[in-house]
Amino acid sequence: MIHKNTIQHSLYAAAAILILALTGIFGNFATRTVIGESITSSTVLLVLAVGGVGYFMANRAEGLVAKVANGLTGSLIVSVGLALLMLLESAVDLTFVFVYLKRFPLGEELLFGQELIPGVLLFLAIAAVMGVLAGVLSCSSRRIQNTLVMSAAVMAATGLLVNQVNSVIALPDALAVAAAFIMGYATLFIRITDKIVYRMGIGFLAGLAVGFALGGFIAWGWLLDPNDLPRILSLAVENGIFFLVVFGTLGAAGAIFAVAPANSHNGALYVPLVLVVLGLTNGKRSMTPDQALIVFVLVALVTWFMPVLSRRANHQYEQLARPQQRGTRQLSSIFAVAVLLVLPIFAGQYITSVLDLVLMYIIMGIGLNVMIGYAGLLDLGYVAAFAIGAYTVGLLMSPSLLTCGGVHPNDINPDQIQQVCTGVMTFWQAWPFAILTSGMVGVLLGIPVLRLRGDYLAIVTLGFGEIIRLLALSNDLKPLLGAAQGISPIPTPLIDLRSIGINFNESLGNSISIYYLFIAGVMLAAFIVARLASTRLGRAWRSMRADEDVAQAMGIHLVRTKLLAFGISSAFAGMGGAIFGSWLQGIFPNSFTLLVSINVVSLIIIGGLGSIPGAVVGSLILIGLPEVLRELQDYRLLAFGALLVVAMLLKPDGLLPPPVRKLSEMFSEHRTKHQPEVSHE
Amino acid sequence: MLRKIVLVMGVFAIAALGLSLVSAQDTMGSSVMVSPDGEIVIGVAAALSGEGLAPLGEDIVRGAQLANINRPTVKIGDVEFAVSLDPQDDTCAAEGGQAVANRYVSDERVVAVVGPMCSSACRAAGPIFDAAGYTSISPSCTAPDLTDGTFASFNRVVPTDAFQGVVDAEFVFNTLGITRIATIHDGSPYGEGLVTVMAEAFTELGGEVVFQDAVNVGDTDFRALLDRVADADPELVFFVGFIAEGSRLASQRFDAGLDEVAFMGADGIFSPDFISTAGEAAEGVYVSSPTPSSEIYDAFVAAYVEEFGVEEPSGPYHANAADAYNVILNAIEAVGTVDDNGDLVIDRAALSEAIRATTDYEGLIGTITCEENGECASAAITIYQVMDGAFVLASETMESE
Amino acid sequence: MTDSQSHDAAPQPGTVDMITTTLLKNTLYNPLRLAGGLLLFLLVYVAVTNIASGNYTLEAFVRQSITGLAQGGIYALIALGYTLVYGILLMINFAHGEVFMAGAYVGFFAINAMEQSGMLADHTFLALLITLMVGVVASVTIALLLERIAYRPLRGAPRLVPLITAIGASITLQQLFLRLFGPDPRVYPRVNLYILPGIFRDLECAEVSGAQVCKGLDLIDGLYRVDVLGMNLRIRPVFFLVAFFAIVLMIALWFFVQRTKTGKAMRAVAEDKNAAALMGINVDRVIATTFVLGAALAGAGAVLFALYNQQVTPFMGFVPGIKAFTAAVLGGIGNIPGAMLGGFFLGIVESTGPALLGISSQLKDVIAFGLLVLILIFRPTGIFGEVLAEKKA
Amino acid sequence: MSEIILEARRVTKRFGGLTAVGKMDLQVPRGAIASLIGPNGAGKTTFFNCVTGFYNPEEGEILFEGRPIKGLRPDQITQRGITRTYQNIRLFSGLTTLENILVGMHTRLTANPVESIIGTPRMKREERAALEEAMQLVEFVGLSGMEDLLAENLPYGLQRRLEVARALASRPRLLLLDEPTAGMNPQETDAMMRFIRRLRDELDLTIFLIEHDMRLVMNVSDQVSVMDYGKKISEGTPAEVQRDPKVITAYLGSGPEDEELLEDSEVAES
Repeated sequence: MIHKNTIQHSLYAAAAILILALTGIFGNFATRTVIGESITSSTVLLVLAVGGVGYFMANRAEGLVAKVANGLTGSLIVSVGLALLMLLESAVDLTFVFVYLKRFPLGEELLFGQELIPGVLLFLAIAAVMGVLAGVLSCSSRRIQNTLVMSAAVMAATGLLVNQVNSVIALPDALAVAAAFIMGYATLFIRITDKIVYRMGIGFLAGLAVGFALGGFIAWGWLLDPNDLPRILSLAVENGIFFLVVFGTLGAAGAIFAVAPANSHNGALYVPLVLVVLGLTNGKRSMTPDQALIVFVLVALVTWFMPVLSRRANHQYEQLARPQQRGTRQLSSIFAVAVLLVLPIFAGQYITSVLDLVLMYIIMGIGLNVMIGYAGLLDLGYVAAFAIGAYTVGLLMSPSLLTCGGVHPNDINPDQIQQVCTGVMTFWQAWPFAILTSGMVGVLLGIPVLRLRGDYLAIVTLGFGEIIRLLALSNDLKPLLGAAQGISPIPTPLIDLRSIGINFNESLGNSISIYYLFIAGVMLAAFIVARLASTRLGRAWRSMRADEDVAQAMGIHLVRTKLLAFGISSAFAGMGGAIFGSWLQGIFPNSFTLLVSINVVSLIIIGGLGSIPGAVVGSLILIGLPEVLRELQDYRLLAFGALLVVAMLLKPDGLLPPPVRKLSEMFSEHRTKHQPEVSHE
Repeated sequence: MLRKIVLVMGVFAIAALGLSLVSAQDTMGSSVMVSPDGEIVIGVAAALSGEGLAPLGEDIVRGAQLANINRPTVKIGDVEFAVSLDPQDDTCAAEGGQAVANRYVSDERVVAVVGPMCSSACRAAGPIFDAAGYTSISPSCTAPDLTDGTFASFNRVVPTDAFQGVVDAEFVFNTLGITRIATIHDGSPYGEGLVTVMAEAFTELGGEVVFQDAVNVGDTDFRALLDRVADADPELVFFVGFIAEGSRLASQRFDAGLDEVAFMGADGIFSPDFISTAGEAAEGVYVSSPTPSSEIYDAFVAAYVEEFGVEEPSGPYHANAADAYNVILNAIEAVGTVDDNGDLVIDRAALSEAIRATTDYEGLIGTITCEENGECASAAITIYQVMDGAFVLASETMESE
Repeated sequence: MTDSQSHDAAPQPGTVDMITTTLLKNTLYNPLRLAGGLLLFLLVYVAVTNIASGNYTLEAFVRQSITGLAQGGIYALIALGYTLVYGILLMINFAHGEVFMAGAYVGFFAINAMEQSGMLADHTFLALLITLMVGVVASVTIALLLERIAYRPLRGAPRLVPLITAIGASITLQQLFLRLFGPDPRVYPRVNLYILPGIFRDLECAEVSGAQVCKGLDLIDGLYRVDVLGMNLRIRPVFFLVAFFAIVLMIALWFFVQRTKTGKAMRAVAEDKNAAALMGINVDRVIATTFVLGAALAGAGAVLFALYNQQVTPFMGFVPGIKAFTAAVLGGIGNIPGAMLGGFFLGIVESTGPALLGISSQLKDVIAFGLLVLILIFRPTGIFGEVLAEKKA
Repeated sequence: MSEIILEARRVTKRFGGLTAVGKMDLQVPRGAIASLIGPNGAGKTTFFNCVTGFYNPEEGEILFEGRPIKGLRPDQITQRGITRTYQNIRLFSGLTTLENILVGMHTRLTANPVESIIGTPRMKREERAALEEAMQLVEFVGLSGMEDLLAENLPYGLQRRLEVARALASRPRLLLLDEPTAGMNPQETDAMMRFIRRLRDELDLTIFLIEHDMRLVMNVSDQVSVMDYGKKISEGTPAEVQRDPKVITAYLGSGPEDEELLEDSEVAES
């Protein structure tokens, strides 16, 4: 009845959990409440450990009884392990070895305030119940399981993040936005036409209706105090037209996504859900039980109906004519871009600064993809080019040996700095130099390692990364690079359009405004790399990665092709580094450690080598997640390492491997589209 | 193609319009409101991870926590408002300082910040706090140029390196009567900065710096470097950095034959961890630190030991952190008003001014009087020497002028 | 068989001549090599001027070389593990530095317990041996777990995938040890192990109840001033012990791989896993053995390292791990004597380089990596790494 | 016969002390199907490698269309008009059928990276034309319907055809085929035989091939050269060669024991 591996695997799991328990993880998270006052992070952890193992074990058996038995076995083995540890802890002083147990004794958390023996028994009983529940849960249909697990997970995650993600959107705003979107979505039942433009129009009208209604209610004072409106709804009072346009657009978006391919449809549907959840928890330091319940129910509803809706949307999409399909795809990506553009206004400085970091790593990921994903050259010293970009901008934008005609700025009378340091550039002048310098240094570093392959290349590039950092840090180059003090301050980029007659003079001085620079950088990088990858040079890179000798025999100039990969890839790192430097308003050599290179390599491999969406996803997971999960404190890096291992074990090709290029389809599509035009010419 | 361009342009136009409208409206809250059942939140930014750094950061957080325990409320008139802390990890690096600052300024409830811990983090956090109208008091950012007027939000209750370096140089030259020294730093902005000041001051006094070099953080074998030091034949080795490298240097110097040469460090290694790690090699090592020796300070340490169940504070900045906390609370009491609803209103600009107007506050580190540029540490540098496994006074506390 | 036809060819130049001319030709006509050669020449020139001007003495060189020897021995011991695993799996076991760290950490708890119980003082040699064994066992356990969990399931995956799991495993292990045992360094006790009182008659002498008793050479903690050839040296016997240990283990390993049945199986697996499996070799077992061997060397090295450096931290493995990998590549990865030589070379260059060139010690890694690049320009597969690397690259 | 397209003069290639190809003389007339046969380890593939620039022979001269090509890099030689296939199929894994062929056109395309990024009309025209031609090649070699399959997922026989298509994509004037029928059954071999003839006749190519299948060699070749121990031992029409006693000894007489070693090292080096 009990699966043959259950006991063995439960023992493995128990061992892993015990090791984690020895790090004091349960006590460490005990003070962080997730829901109300009683459910803390460590409760969640316990449920994950005991119930999760039970669920996992139950899933491999068939039939209720067997599932319950397996679940019970799994949960009990884990909990007995923990119980034994508690007994051991009370008998022997383990704190010399396991220092964190001193501060966070295991028993304090897991005994539920009872004495040792009754507490352990209670603990085991609870574990048994969890095991049985896990068995029962795994007996239900897939859909129920998905819904329950997803809802519980989102609920817990919300509870954890409530304190981090704050003041994003007020509840009335969130509800209004969701309503407009859903109204637009609901227009899919009006079957007048398949033409995407008309669909959009209908959706726009639906959204407009919502806007009108809301505006009316507000104007008559039925809904909210007109003097104390949240950000979006206050537009109704301040700028009615714009308010209506916003709501109409939301409705149009709803109409488009109602017939979009499954992936974008699902993604779009989660947006209003997330907004409402954020609205619910807005301004709270922790989540109350009622809020938790609402979140649970909302997520459950969406998850439950998602498969049906998504199937219908996909079906509708497939029914469309080719040009209409393309239109839908383009429109949905345009809406996505629009969301990206307004995101920082709501997300606030902190989330935006996390996004900035993510975007920076996306730029670098896309760049490094050229090296590793396309050309197959393993580069572990990508940080070198990043640092060069940052330093170039730093040197060119502030008084330095370079910009002051070889005189050290400290030797110049502060009043005369302006006259002497005539070389000081604006960001927009220095940026191209930074990109160019990084690219050129990339080529230069590439030359000596042209003949190296595989891991020899890896260690040499790693060495280059370290060399650049150490040179920047060294006292010997202090007059130029500032040694440990780095270069600061560096001015922020300034957009001054007054010279061309537009009254716009904005300094990109904070995380929100620099976000747009990063977005532009990502788009530029993605555009360039996508173009290159799908044409002659990209094919040359990829063939070189597959088989260098044959690629050469097919007429590919290896030296030129490799150096181009080095140069282009480094240029992107330089581009990111340049923005980084002026974002931080200073450059410190200690920013350029090996960990940067490792992060970039990891994120593109986790995302899927050679895939631009992969770089985005990889960066969100590896850079964004740990940054937001500051709640994990010191466990962040541990989780990061474990994530790398687990992700690779489960998905060796990455989360979003690049799709196979269907060139013949593109070709035939193109032919049908352009045939008449050609004859016309 | 044209249609595509028009569409894209349209979306951008809408987004831009929305942006300008919404952002125009989105002015930073210039004051904080706290309801009677709410809390005044004070951020504490310090390094909570990293080899050799975490103990120092933890020490800062504990200092603030203890101060919070001693003084858990702010009293405005006869209304009391609770104060809570929000500790965050600034990783002792510019990126960390930036992230933490962004974190605090996007949380309107945070009234002021104790920290960040390291000068690079302070430098990165400065512009962000400035823009948001926040104010911060660092217990440990010692880089001299932080108070050169660049940052309106930056204050500190710790003597600058410019002072510590001079005191160290004077101690070595005058008190110890040493004329030849070698300096080593750990490549951190703090280490490099303090060493530079100290070396300059020492040369001015008439001493000679016979050897200057640096170590890489994370390296384990410094014997070759120490061998070069020995060849230069100094009378004292002056190291600025943190515990890990400091204790390795202190231990390995004997292998290089520097037995007779004195070893001196700064506040980065002023921690019992240094003594326990370096063991016998720590004996006789001089350490300069902003930590004073006074009765109220000793009482504070006793409470600290009691509260956190440790043998000794894990770093030198607990007192500075506690003072920073109290200076902030004093300022809140000075400028906070209770409005008709019974809510506490704190005007950020007024708070910032009130902090810089602090005069003659008797803190743990001495009498605190803030200057226009945010320099609040009237405090003093004390030089200790390790004797029989403990820090003992090696000189009178030197007050700044 | 072709000799008979070569009578009409130009007369063959002498071998030595040929080598020098090809070398010259190869260098002069290759701009890269020319640049590399010039740089190398510049380095030598700077070094020579430094020596000539008296800034750098032979005495300093010898002193620094001795510490470099110990550091190099540690690098060599770790590098052997890298090389073994690379030779067989063609993967960079990035977590090998953490395997090293684990040995030192667990060894600490053993030696600490023995110090508490007084065993360290009473039976020093035995206690050290036990510590060494414990360290080795810990490293081996970690390495086996690594292989089983993180590497074996990915054996058929693209080569970058195990590299990422290795990086992940490295971070995980480092952080796990940090969370388990705390961030504060653990400090090995100072150990006095006296040997050969007969030979070293005038060392460590003390009056014991009126009689002069000499304990001999203190192998671990001893520090002696010695005058050799007019040079005033400070000698720590432990440095030589480490170097000696590394050489002995390397030779043992070499014999193991060359002579024993398991060693032959290892070489067979390195050549071709599938063919080896067809020949009845248990590939999994052979690979596990490889990990065990590499980890054992690292564990032994770690305990030695900790005995003379005292401090053990969760981060101690990372930098030596990278250096050791550099050493392995320098020597020609996959090559056992190469790893050894690379380790010693790197250790000595690191400790003598900065002073020799008169630059900051911060730049010692720059010298190390710079030399790596220079050497790879002339020998793209490392010093000894021809056969295997060309075939696998 | 007509003009000589490929000429090797006293080509010698040594590996250490081993002479893999020794003073090889050979001429391939334009428009011919020439075969190079010989026992395993005779140095045939090494000779191919010398012609295509993988190896730089120590001595001798190789002329293509009267111009020396010895010492050129493989890509330069491809540019001159020689391409090849491989004994153990070496397609670009991870690339589709069409992409493999497009890589073959690399030398004939001219768009530089900047043009690619900007997407100039010229570059787009060029890419479109290349794709069109690739589709035609796909059709020519009989891979229709498999354009978007990854090369490594094609069946074995079709992989060989794709390899030929990739080689043809550079519009070579001389095509070197290294054991085009290795691992094929008789039906497939026959198809390949017809295919090779078609290549010559329809595309106006010169074909130079290494082959072990005597039936194929004797059927399609205009000229057969026989190698043994790195040297040419016989040459002529299929009928002449079949009668040459040296050839018979080479094939029947047992070679020295290091024969296999030689073959191994060839595989390893290539």
